[in-house]
Amino acid sequence: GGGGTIKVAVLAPMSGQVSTFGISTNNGVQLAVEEWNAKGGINGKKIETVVADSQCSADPAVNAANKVIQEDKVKFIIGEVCSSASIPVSEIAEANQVIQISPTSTNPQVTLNKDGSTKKYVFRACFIDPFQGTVMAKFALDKGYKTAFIMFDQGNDYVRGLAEYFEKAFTEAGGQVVGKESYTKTDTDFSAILTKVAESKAEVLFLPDYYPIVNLVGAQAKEKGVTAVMMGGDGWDSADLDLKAADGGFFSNHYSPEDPRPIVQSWVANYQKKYNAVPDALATLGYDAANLLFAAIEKAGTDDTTKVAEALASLQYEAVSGKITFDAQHNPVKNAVVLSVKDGKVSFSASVAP
Amino acid sequence: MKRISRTTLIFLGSIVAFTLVVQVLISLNVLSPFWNTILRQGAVMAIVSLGLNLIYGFNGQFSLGQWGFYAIGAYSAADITYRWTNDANSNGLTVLFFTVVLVGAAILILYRVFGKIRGVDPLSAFAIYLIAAIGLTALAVSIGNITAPGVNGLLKVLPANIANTVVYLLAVIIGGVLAAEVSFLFGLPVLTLGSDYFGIATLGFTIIVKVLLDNSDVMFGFVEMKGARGMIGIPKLTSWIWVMLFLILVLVITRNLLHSSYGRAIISVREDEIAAKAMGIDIGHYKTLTFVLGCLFAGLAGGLYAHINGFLHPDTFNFIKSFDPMIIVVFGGLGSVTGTIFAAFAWQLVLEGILRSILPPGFETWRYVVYPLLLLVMMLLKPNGLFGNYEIPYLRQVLPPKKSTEPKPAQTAKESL
Amino acid sequence: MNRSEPMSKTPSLFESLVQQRTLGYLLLGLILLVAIWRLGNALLENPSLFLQQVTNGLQIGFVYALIALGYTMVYGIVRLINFAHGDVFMVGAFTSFYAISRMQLHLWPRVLFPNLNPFLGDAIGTVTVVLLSMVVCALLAVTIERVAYKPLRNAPRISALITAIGVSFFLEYFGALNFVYTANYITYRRPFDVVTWVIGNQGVQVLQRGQEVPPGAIIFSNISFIIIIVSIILLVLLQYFVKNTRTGKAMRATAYDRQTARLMGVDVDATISTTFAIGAALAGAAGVLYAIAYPQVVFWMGIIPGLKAFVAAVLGGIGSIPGAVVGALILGQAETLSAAYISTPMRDAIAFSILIIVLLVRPTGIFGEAQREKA
Amino acid sequence: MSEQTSLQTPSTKTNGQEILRIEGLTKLFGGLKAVNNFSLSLNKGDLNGLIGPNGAGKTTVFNMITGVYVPTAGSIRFNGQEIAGLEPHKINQMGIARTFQNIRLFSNLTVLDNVRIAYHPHAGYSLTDAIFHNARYKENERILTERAQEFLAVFNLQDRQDEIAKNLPYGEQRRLEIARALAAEPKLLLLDEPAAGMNPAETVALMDLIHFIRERFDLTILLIEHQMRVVMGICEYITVMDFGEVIARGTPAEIQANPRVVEAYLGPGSAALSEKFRRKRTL
Amino acid sequence: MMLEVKDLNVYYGAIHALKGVNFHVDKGEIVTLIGANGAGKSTTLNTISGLLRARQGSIVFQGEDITRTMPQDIVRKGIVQVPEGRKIFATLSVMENLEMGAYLNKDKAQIQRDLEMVLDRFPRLRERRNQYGGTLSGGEQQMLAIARALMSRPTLLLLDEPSMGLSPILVEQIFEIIQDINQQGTSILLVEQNAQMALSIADRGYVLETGRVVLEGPAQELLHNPMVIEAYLGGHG
Ligand SMILES: Nc1ncnc2c1ncn2[C@@H]1O[C@H](COP(=O)(O)OP(=O)(O)OP(=O)(O)O)[C@@H](O)[C@H]1O
Ligand SMILES: Nc1ncnc2c1ncn2[C@@H]1O[C@H](COP(=O)(O)OP(=O)(O)OP(=O)(O)O)[C@@H](O)[C@H]1O
Ligand SMILES: CC(C)C[C@H](N)C(=O)O
Ligand SMILES: [Mg+2]
Ligand SMILES: [Mg+2]
Repeated sequence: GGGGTIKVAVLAPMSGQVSTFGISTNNGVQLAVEEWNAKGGINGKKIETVVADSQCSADPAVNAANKVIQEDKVKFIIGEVCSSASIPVSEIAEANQVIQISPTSTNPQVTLNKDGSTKKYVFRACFIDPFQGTVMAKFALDKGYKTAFIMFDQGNDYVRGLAEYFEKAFTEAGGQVVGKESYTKTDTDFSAILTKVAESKAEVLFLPDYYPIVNLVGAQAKEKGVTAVMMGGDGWDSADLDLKAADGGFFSNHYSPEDPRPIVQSWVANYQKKYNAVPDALATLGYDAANLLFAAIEKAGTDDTTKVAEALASLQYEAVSGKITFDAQHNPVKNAVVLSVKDGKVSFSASVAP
Repeated sequence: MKRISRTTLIFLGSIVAFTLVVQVLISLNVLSPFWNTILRQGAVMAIVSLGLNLIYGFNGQFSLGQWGFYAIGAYSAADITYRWTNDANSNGLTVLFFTVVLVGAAILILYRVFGKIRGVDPLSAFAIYLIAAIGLTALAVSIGNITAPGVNGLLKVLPANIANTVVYLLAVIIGGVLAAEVSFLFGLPVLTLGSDYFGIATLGFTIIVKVLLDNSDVMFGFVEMKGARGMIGIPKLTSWIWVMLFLILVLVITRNLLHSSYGRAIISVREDEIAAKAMGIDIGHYKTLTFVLGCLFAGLAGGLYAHINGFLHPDTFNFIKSFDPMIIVVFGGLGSVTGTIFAAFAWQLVLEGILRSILPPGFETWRYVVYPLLLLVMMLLKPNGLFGNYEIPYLRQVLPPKKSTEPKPAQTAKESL
Repeated sequence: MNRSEPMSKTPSLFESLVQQRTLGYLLLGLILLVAIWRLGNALLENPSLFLQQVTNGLQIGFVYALIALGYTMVYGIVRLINFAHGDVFMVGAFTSFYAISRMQLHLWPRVLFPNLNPFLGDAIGTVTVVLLSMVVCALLAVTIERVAYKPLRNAPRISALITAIGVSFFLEYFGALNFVYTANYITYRRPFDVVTWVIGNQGVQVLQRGQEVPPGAIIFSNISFIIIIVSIILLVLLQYFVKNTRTGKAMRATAYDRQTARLMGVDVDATISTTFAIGAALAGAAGVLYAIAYPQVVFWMGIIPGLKAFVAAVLGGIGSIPGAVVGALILGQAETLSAAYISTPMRDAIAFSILIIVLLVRPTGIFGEAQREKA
Repeated sequence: MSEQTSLQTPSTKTNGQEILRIEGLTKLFGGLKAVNNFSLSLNKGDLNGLIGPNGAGKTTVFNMITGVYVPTAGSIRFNGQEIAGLEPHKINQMGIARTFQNIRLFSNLTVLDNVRIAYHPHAGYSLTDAIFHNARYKENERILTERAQEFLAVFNLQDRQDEIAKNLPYGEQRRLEIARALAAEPKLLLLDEPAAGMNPAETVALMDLIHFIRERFDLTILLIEHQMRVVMGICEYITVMDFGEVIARGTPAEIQANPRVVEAYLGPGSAALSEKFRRKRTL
Repeated sequence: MMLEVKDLNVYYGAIHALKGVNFHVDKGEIVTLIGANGAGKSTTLNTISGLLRARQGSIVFQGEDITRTMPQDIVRKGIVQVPEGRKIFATLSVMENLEMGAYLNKDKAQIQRDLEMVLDRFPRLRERRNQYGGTLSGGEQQMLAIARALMSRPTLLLLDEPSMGLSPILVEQIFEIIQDINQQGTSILLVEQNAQMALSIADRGYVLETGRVVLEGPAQELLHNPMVIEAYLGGHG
């Protein structure tokens, strides 16, 4: 070691549909970078970041990944945020032996090869959707809801996967899925589907999409006479979630800022000082992912990606979102929380262990 | 007596030289993979746009369907090579091969038969073609699946990279032919529509193809295409040399066709349909011919494109992008082959290359602010495109010398006229 | 269509089959039959649900109608498919977004006349916002027309089309810049609260929060009501304008032959600008109504409604005003019903298949006039 | 109905072989009977005229003969074969060519290409030959071009072959249109107001030209014209239409003397065209 | 003097179509411009009516310079053109075409009277009043074109080849109508290929050749001018 820099790429949706995801994630990463650089960098090397706007979708993410690898000669990628972008990026990372650690991509496919084996160079800092889906299914049943209607975007790996896992867990635990409808990401008029939801008299409307769709659907649902409780996943977590439209809903998430653990509270305080906002899960996991990566590089003592990958796989790390160890599929084993939206506020509702 | 003319030699010589020089630069890593990709995509764009220039520039049919056929070529070729490289299975190849052959044969035979009947209604003919095509496709699927293991074995005998190349080339060609056959079926009834309506129907086609691709996994069982999530894992086999070979092939075909009586017939349809009909030109036939040929080019280009990035996404085939070849053709000059090729490369280099690399990060959006302004200025300054209808000598129709020997007086009418 | 065949040898069955249109119509008829069967079943199974879906379709259909009119009018007069029209619609939505969220313009009646009936106050406030958007869009469209299209009046038609595509890109991506309205999805604040009425056997009553809709009842919101009423008023005004005013006649004359219209004393440039302005104003109104109904705005939001409206205009016969409305209503139903009873992800494919089928049967759209050209 | 004069043309040509026979031809546009029960017969080598007031249906008859319109009823036999309802290109290939009332050239193409396009059905090589530019292509392309140049020479346009058609002066455009029609190697030529827009000098030259091509190419010609100088000057036999129906047939002399024709078409002034114009008559 | 055209130069891009044309029309006159195809007759009329812009020269109408006036204002001042090739609004009915002629007139009652007047003059148009303009025959369209121009109550009527493609009887009738219109006080500038007819009803005439006036004089004189006879009257037949 000694001297030089370590270049790390951040692939995140800095603009477009889910820009708060990218901005929060990047904020988290930058805070971690500052802290490490303040400490003198990793093994004496300063960290430098390249931020690319990969827009939460496959095409730009692939372009961005190719660009940072080919042009910027980056060996470490933090990102993408969204599973549907992380999956194609992971192919490129794996083929180029570049380490990719996604902060929040929860779809199982991200770290898996087609044959089910684990991608050597790909990791994530979050739990996965089979867990998240089960959490929400149990939560719904615990609240006494027996019937659910599922709406999902079949073109989004995350949404589609989470819907599937929820359905499986919900029906296995005795619930009944009374309707399932898919839509596409550019849809704005959901009246036809919502009319069906109202007609189905489902108690839960499970909508595991990102916040813009939740805002739209929520605003139209009332108008169409939907009385079901809306539920979803970590895609809801955004400062731009329309609290009026999502009122009465619940969603699973990676952490709650109300968590009294000191590591959480000091993180929230630090973040607030710098960015003047309460960190959401994306910022937190961006921070965690960066820390995981840097710790592994430090542990490996080199920026050789094969070594770093090995170091990561065996790393134990106390992160803000929980204590992290990777399982065989490079997925951390962590708790989930359920948050509720009520009267213009998002608040902690429950915590669920795997 | 095979004598190749001087202009042909100069032209082919320089294009081959260009190809080789670029190849050397690539091999020496002077041209980074980034620019290599842009050049290859430029060549692909040139092929798509040449096809469109035939259809729109020379035959006058305002088609926005080029992108849909491009998508068909891309996905079908990708499916063949994907199955071969990922699953070591050639059933994609065999099924599509037999589909293309059987449907193609049926189209040719039926076309002959219909040609003999007076006053065939295009819509009714379409119904018959469609039934035949569906039946034969079903047949091809079973033949293909039966023969696949045999073909697998055959291909395994070859060294891996040769087998891959063979499958790749067949895939590209089959993709092209498939696009051409679909364009025949679609074009048959739709080409009877008036110009703008034809444009709109073809735009509809592009959108329908995109929606079908969005649903390819859920509705149609092509799990490997992954629908709206994007197809990954396609082998990246399209090299600079391959695209250029295809481009040269397409170019020579276009040029030779245009410089023949058939080419003039095609152009006469653009000029005045009623007059063309009255001069004995079967305008329906030439519209179909041109449309199918143009779409064949689009399909070939699609197959080439699929193997550049190894990644296909239905959003690439979004209708908004279907204007790109139209913009290129107009930008280069309608009815100028030279212009189209130049414009395709220039467009790709500027929009994807230069604008991307000169804009600082965070300013990506500016690309699409600058680009339309360039387009606007360009259209205001040169409404007929960069090249108008100029052609370089090889592509220009070299007229035979005027027979300006003094006209035989007995055969000429009054001089006063 | 079918060619009469006086005095030729009797054709074989196959020959006469392909000479007639019947076989083709049979194919199309089959498709239609499947659709009717499907919808008929749905209607019989649950009539109120079906009716509810029809009202959903009506709402979006009227929005499309307002946009479609701009396409149809502009196409009629300058033969230009004005691809930037959808983006003008977007600007309309954004204008109202700023007016409502930033300037609270919709509250002016309440502020100035605190004693005013709140319902009336909201109505006047909303209308003000709609009018503002209409004016902004009209000005924008006239500017676009003057800068980008007018210089190309005598250039090949395709040049203007390419320019239109350029203008469309520009409006979108300029809007996407961070100092304009960013590339983000922005939640839109409705200028009034949603009120939903239940229309059932107990008459009409307001639906309370959390209350279930009684079976067999239909619900109807103030949003649908406003969209439908505003659209119908604007459509009637427009139809009157084009048919009965001098400017309307000047538009039709200019549409056919600009030079000759000039010889009649028509100010062609002004007429064309007026046409653009009216079309854009309608799109602006549509933009506001659309944003109220689907409360989110983003820079590319005009693309898809623009495309749909364009399809509607063609479906109805581009150039025809009643055609645009009928086409839009058909498209609205096609979309909603296919989302409701066939498949949501496939609905665009279905809408476009309908378009192509209609064109095959009526090559110039439902109300389109065949080209009258003599050989 | 009109007094159906005998259908048979008392042809001045001797062989008297019938080339075109139209019977009961009718065309409806919506409710309008543009052509009603029209009949006509042409013998090989005839040079006949079709005249009648504006809107009588003359152009419509041409459009039906050439397949641009499908007749509502009636039969058109060309060399004994029924052609009513055939596609225009097939009719052209059978040997009927025409010019248009408003010139319809391929206006952005060269003069030579205009003629070569009309020659296309006789190109003599296949699409494959074209794509490979093989020997057969080269040979036939040369022949085709030479033929086209010959046609141009006949019309004294050989020096204009590289010019873009729309840049030609009006008179030359009219001639080019006839040259193009002839390149299809027709047996029957239909001319729709060939002298329209020509001045008297040009008109006279045109009349000579029509005579000349009839002999040279062994043509049968039917022409529509409003300039009596032309019609009376070169047509051997004339059919007069009004309101879609035949109102008279006969030689130019007979037609000029026919009161019905004078009333409907020629007008009382026709007898002395240059006579001082009389004022004040109501329409 | 009603209309005076001085040193008119008009270009189409690089093509110099009018090269210093001079002529005038007096009140109540019929003046004819004759000349071969492409001589520049239509160009002259289109420049007067404002459709084309002169690069040099001036056009003065009733003492007012209208060289740079917009077409609609020229119509308002009373110059109305019947364009070459009729230019009927094909997608408008016969009645609507006529109403377009009265576009600048806002007096409904007067429009109604004018309508009756022109329909009386052209009974054929009355028969076809609801037919689309585009489906009329050539002669019917010519009548409609003149009728439409009359609807705007011109003081100076510009006629571009009104006899083109018309049957002999119609040619006669059209020329009668022209004379008639003239007698009711409208000055007329008539462009014709049919020099014979044109000169026989005109007061004065000008001969245009390749963008220049090469000959002018009283109509009767021109009718007997050997050069005119040779070139434009078919060597007298
Ligand atoms: N496509 C059409 N649709 C409707 N009516 C038509 C059409 N074509 C022609 N007509 C009508 O048919 C009648 C005959 O027209 P046609 O053009 O044959 O006349 P014509 O004898 O050639 O007259 P002209 O000498 O003026 O050219 C006219 O009344 C015309 O209005
Ligand atoms: N739009 C145009 N673009 C270029 N050149 C033109 C245009 N219109 C006319 N010209 C040219 O201008 C000259 C005068 O044309 P113009 O139409 O005035 O002739 P004209 O005397 O009316 O002839 P005609 O008897 O054929 O109507 C011709 O050489 C013509 O080719
Ligand atoms: C930010 C998160 C909502 C991303 C989501 N978990 C995904 O996998 O796509
Ligand atoms: Mg005619
Ligand atoms: Mg003229």
